[in-house]
Amino acid sequence: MSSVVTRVVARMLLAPILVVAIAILVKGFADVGDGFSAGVVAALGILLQYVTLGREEVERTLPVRLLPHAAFVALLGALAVALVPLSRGDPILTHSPPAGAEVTTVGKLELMTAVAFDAAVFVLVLGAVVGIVHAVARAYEEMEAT
Amino acid sequence: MSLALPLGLVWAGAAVTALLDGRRRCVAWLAVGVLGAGFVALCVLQAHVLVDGPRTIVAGDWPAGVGIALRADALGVVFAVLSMGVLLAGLAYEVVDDLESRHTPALVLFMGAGLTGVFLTADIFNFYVFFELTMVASYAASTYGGERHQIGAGFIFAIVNLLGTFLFLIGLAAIYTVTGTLDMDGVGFALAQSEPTAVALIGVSVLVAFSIKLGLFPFHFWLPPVYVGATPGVAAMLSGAVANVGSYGLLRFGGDLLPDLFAAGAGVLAVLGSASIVYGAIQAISRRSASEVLAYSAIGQVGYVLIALAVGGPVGYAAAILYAIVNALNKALLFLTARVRGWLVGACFAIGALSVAGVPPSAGFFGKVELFRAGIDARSAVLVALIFLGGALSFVYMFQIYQRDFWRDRHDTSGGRALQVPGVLLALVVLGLGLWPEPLLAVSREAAATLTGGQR
Amino acid sequence: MRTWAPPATVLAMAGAGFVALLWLWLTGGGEVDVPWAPTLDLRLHLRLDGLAAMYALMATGVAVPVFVFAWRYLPHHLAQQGRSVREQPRFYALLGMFMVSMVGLALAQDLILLFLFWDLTAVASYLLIAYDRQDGGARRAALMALLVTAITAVALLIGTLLLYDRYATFSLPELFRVAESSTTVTVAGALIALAALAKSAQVPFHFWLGRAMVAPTPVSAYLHSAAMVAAGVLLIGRVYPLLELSPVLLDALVVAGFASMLVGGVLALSRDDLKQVLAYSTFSQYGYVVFLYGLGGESGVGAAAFYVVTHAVAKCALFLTAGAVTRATGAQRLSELGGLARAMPVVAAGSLACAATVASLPLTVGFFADELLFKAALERGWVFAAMALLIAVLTLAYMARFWTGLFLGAPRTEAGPVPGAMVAPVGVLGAICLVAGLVPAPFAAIAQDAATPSLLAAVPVEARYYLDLRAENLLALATFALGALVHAGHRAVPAAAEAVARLGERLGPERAYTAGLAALNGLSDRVHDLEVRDFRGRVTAIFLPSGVLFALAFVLTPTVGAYAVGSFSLGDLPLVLMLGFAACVAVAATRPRGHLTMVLTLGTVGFALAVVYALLGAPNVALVAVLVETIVALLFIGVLSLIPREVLRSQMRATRERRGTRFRDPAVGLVAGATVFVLVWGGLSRTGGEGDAARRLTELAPEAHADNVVTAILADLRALDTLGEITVVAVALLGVTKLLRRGRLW
Amino acid sequence: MTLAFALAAGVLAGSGAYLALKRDLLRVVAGIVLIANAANLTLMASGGTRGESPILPVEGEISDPLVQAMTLTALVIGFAVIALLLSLVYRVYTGYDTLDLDELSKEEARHAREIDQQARDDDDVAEAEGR
Repeated sequence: MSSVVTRVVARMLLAPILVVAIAILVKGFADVGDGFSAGVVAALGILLQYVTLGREEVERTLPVRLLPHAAFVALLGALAVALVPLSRGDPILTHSPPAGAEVTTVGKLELMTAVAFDAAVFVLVLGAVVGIVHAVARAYEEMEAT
Repeated sequence: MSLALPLGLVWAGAAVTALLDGRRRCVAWLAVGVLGAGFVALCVLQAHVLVDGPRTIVAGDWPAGVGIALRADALGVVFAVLSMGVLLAGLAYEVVDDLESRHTPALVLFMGAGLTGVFLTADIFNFYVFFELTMVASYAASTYGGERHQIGAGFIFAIVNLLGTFLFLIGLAAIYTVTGTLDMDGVGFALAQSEPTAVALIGVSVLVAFSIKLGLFPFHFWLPPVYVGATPGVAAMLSGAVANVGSYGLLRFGGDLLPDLFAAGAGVLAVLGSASIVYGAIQAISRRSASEVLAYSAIGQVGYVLIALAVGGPVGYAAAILYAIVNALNKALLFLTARVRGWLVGACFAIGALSVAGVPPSAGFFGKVELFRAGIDARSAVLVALIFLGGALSFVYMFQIYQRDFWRDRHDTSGGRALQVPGVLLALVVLGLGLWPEPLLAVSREAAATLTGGQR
Repeated sequence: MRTWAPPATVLAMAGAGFVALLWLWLTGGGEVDVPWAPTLDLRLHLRLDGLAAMYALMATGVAVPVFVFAWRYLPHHLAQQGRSVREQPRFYALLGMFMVSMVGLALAQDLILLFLFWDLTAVASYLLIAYDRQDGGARRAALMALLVTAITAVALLIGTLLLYDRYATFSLPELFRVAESSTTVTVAGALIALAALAKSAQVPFHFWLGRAMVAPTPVSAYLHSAAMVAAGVLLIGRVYPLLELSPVLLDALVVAGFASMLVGGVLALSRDDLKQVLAYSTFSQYGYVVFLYGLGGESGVGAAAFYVVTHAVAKCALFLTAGAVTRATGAQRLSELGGLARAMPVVAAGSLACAATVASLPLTVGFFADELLFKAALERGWVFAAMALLIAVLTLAYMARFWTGLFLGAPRTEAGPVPGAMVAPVGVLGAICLVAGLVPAPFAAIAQDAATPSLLAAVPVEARYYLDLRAENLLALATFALGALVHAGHRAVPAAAEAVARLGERLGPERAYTAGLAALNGLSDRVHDLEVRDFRGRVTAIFLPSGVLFALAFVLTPTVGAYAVGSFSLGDLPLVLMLGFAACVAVAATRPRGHLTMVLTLGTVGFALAVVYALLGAPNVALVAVLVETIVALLFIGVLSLIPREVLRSQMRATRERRGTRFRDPAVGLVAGATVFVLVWGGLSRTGGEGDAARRLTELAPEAHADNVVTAILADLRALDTLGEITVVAVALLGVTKLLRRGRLW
Repeated sequence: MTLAFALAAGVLAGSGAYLALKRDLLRVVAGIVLIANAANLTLMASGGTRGESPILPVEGEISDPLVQAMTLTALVIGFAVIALLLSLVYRVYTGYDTLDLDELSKEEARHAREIDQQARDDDDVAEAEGR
């Protein structure tokens, strides 16, 4: 079993890791990184909790059990970004504001559907990776049990 | 109507269904309904394309050559309609037969989205992405049932097909290097001017990749265990819908993007096709279960598509397309009727068997007619003799298994009336196209014309 | 459904069809010609010309007595086999389909349409022969009939398409107009004739007909007299103008016809089973028709048509006789039967007239058939006349044997009552033979009309008694004398025939068929055993053929200048070193070490490649590569932890100890590596084609509100790829949860 | 450099193919990982230009951003596929109690023989009943 120190350190690391992930996501349009990397970084952060705290504790203290479902909701979101333009008669995946137009920004964050799309990628990847890891972890427990 | 609509419809339906429990009847029927809607939308699209000619949109409203172009032309749309129809029948069968896995409807819908994308994209890398989507969904779906030999077969299925996929990906990289573009029009144009070595290597990678998908001898070894192990609905989907990617890929990449190379390599195609025809048929003859016969028959039947491709030209391509359509319908029909019993299903299976053997009035007859025409067009007595031989052998294996399975009264376990419906409907389609072949012939000519630049 | 409804329906169809066709024929015929599939120049072209009228009238006319007979026959037949009366409708439906397709075949003027009906008759007969499905013999006979007739039918299709390729039409009248004597026409004609001969059960395809006798009696009666077998000669008559263009084809028909007459006659003499005798008689009689078509000319073609129609009437009645006799006595062998004339007078009389018709005795309509045969043969030469005489003698002998064996001599079995509906058809048909023997004009008129489309000109067919010593009459007299002689020696002759038949069985085409089918199945079994059963072979089977294909591409295309080493500067050195390192580590990963080591080695390869990507100016890719490698390694370790350590260890030992594949695996690996090497080298050697997608994307990135061009491409310019990609991830999640968690997402 | 990339890709793919032929299911998956790496490397190498990372603003030549986007996509798809393969491996293991493909084949061959024998027996019964 992991020592108290590692547990505390792991718990402490979660927030910075998630912040890094968000940063990668937000900065993606200007610098290295994108939704996928952000998702994986965040998932690695949660994975670290799994390794140090054990599955049960993580799942008790963090809202991870919704993540796989969130992945599909995110896919729906991405699809919405893709398909909503169809209702306006635009081709699939036409972002708004359209190409070249002025974009409202909140700090570094640009408010446009492309960012929403990338955020959906982030959530999906996070959810999928956590879901897969969870499935393996549960399979391990089932194997132990038998 | 936008050509992205059927794609988006099925795709979004898949995402929604994935969140729900597919074992619940309402969810399963929702999935069937979504597929049905996608099918109808594709049919409408096909009507538009056949009347007004191909239509293209570029995703994101970017200029062509930058954004990803989606294009519905006669060739793509006919395969899309066909595949979606088969998926619909296969899923309906599984739903009626009670789904045991909650993800199956979603996986089938993802397969549908992938297939629609594959057939409607005009961008080679986007083709790869949709292709992978289709394949990953099929790997997962092929293990439906969860018995250990299904899992084992699924593993081999995935491994072998992945090898093909990566080869294809390397080929794509080479295409990009040679042409500097991903847009199919641009690629075709640039490849025509490129030097032969790279083009030949690219061509072989494409050929191998799609031959594996098609299950062409000698790349077929994954196929029998998968088709035999799969449940009837899944087997129908794999053989009648997913395998179309192989035929379509060969037609699109071979006939459209690398026509000169495929013309030069006609000998290789003919040899591969012939070997497949003979090998599949010989293997099928003594197999003792319908699904095994059908699996090997599938190997033999795709050989015809390759032979027609080798002939090329308006007649050859039309024959290849028509045969691919007919073969997909036959296989779907036969897999969906192989394990149900009752006189009606027996009659439907017989129609499928006649269609495989090329006996009128069935769609398969016109497949044979077009093939023979292609052989005669190529002035090749060998090809004609080979098609004759393959047909003769298919008579033997189809009717041996038909008699074995349907003419003995010991297997009276009928699967309920509703289970018969998908097979009966497909049989009506096969029979109807045999009685009124005009749509089939016209569509395949039209699709072939997209490959030969309007030449009929 | 009431039990009488199905037979009544088909009977009404047959009767109404007959009347309608007769009326149409008498009023000058009719024609339907509408487009069917314009893309392939297909037309639904049906025309009631003389030939069509004769066969269509036969198909419907003969159907009436057959269906009447079946009405009483079938319930008894089913009861005998312990089957339900609910199986009746299928029988009548198939019979109806058989009749309709036969009529359609007679009327079709478009070769593809004709082929459709042609195969429909084959399918209908297949299903009818196997009506008693529980009987293995019936199943085998049906398969045989289908394989022989439907596979040879493809020859007709090929012939048709050859003609289409040359003349761009499927329409027969059109073809007759444009076709000229040429190799194409000869080949096409030969193929069509081949299909026709197989359908008419001519040598060497005759064996299916004998086996097909296992079918219920009405089926045999119909199949032999007016359908299926008649279809073959119908086709010959239909395409005769094409066949006529190649004298060699006509000669071939003479040979085939003669061989069939002879073999059929001998076999008919040797058989003991009633239906078998009749089956071989049919086969021999259709040999006559083929022989006559081969002789050609006005008399040949006219006689052929006359022969077909007389035979249909007579043979149908004889089959029904066999059925009635078997029903009455339960026996179906000549050796078990005899002296039935007293017990079954109507059947005896009717079948006497019909047997006499087949044997061509005077006062029956059959007499004129032989007269016409002799006339046509004499026109060609005495050799042909001698052939005709020989056959006529054989026919007389086996018919005499058949009838006397059944009805004369001492009664050997008790004869039970037979329903009137089964007796009446025989009587009626016999009466027709006799009346037509006195007034042959209707038959002659039909035949004359039927010969017209074959010759594309009107031909006189005269059926009259000439009371003089013309050659035809002399030949007929000789036939009677010799026939009587052969029949008198009836102990020796059947024995000799039997010996010939035995020889045929041992060496004949049926043996070839059976052996061929068995050999095919055996071959299939052997190939299947050979098929790479082990899973690893399946993977090998991908690498080797693709290696061969790539080697072909490599050898057949220019090598010089096609493979560029590429530019290299000192700044690229780290890149090359990293690539080399990655390659070395990849090789190291193939060493048989523990699984954990393997996973870590794999990870090292991935990280090395990430460095390569970074050096290539792709920090985004490098970042993702690192992350993906990490996750993959963790998943690998996760799965390793799921599997007991002993299993993993034994797996490692197995990998090390294996001997058989010590050289195979590295060799295949080398082939695969070389394949990819050649593909990548050759493929990447030419850079910068016409396309400039990358440049344009870079230019447009600011439009997409992004400084990071890669992110702009992923999220906007080519977002559809990304959407597909994340969907793949979602599908993988579905797959994993399906496999590991039985589908529960959590 | 083309040659260097080709050599590296060839070695990666060759090693992968060698592993894919092993009896050990996990090594087969490892082989696929290597082959996927070879494909990704090729994709990266197929760019028309090489230079700085494509993050604006740039001076001079930038590295082809399109191949980077493609490689990213291929990498992610590869990850998804590997995850699926690994869970398949585990299920194969639980089904057959072995990771050895040879033993798996033996099991499968036995299964196929049983089915075949069953069918043959059926045939014999049918023949006996039929006639």
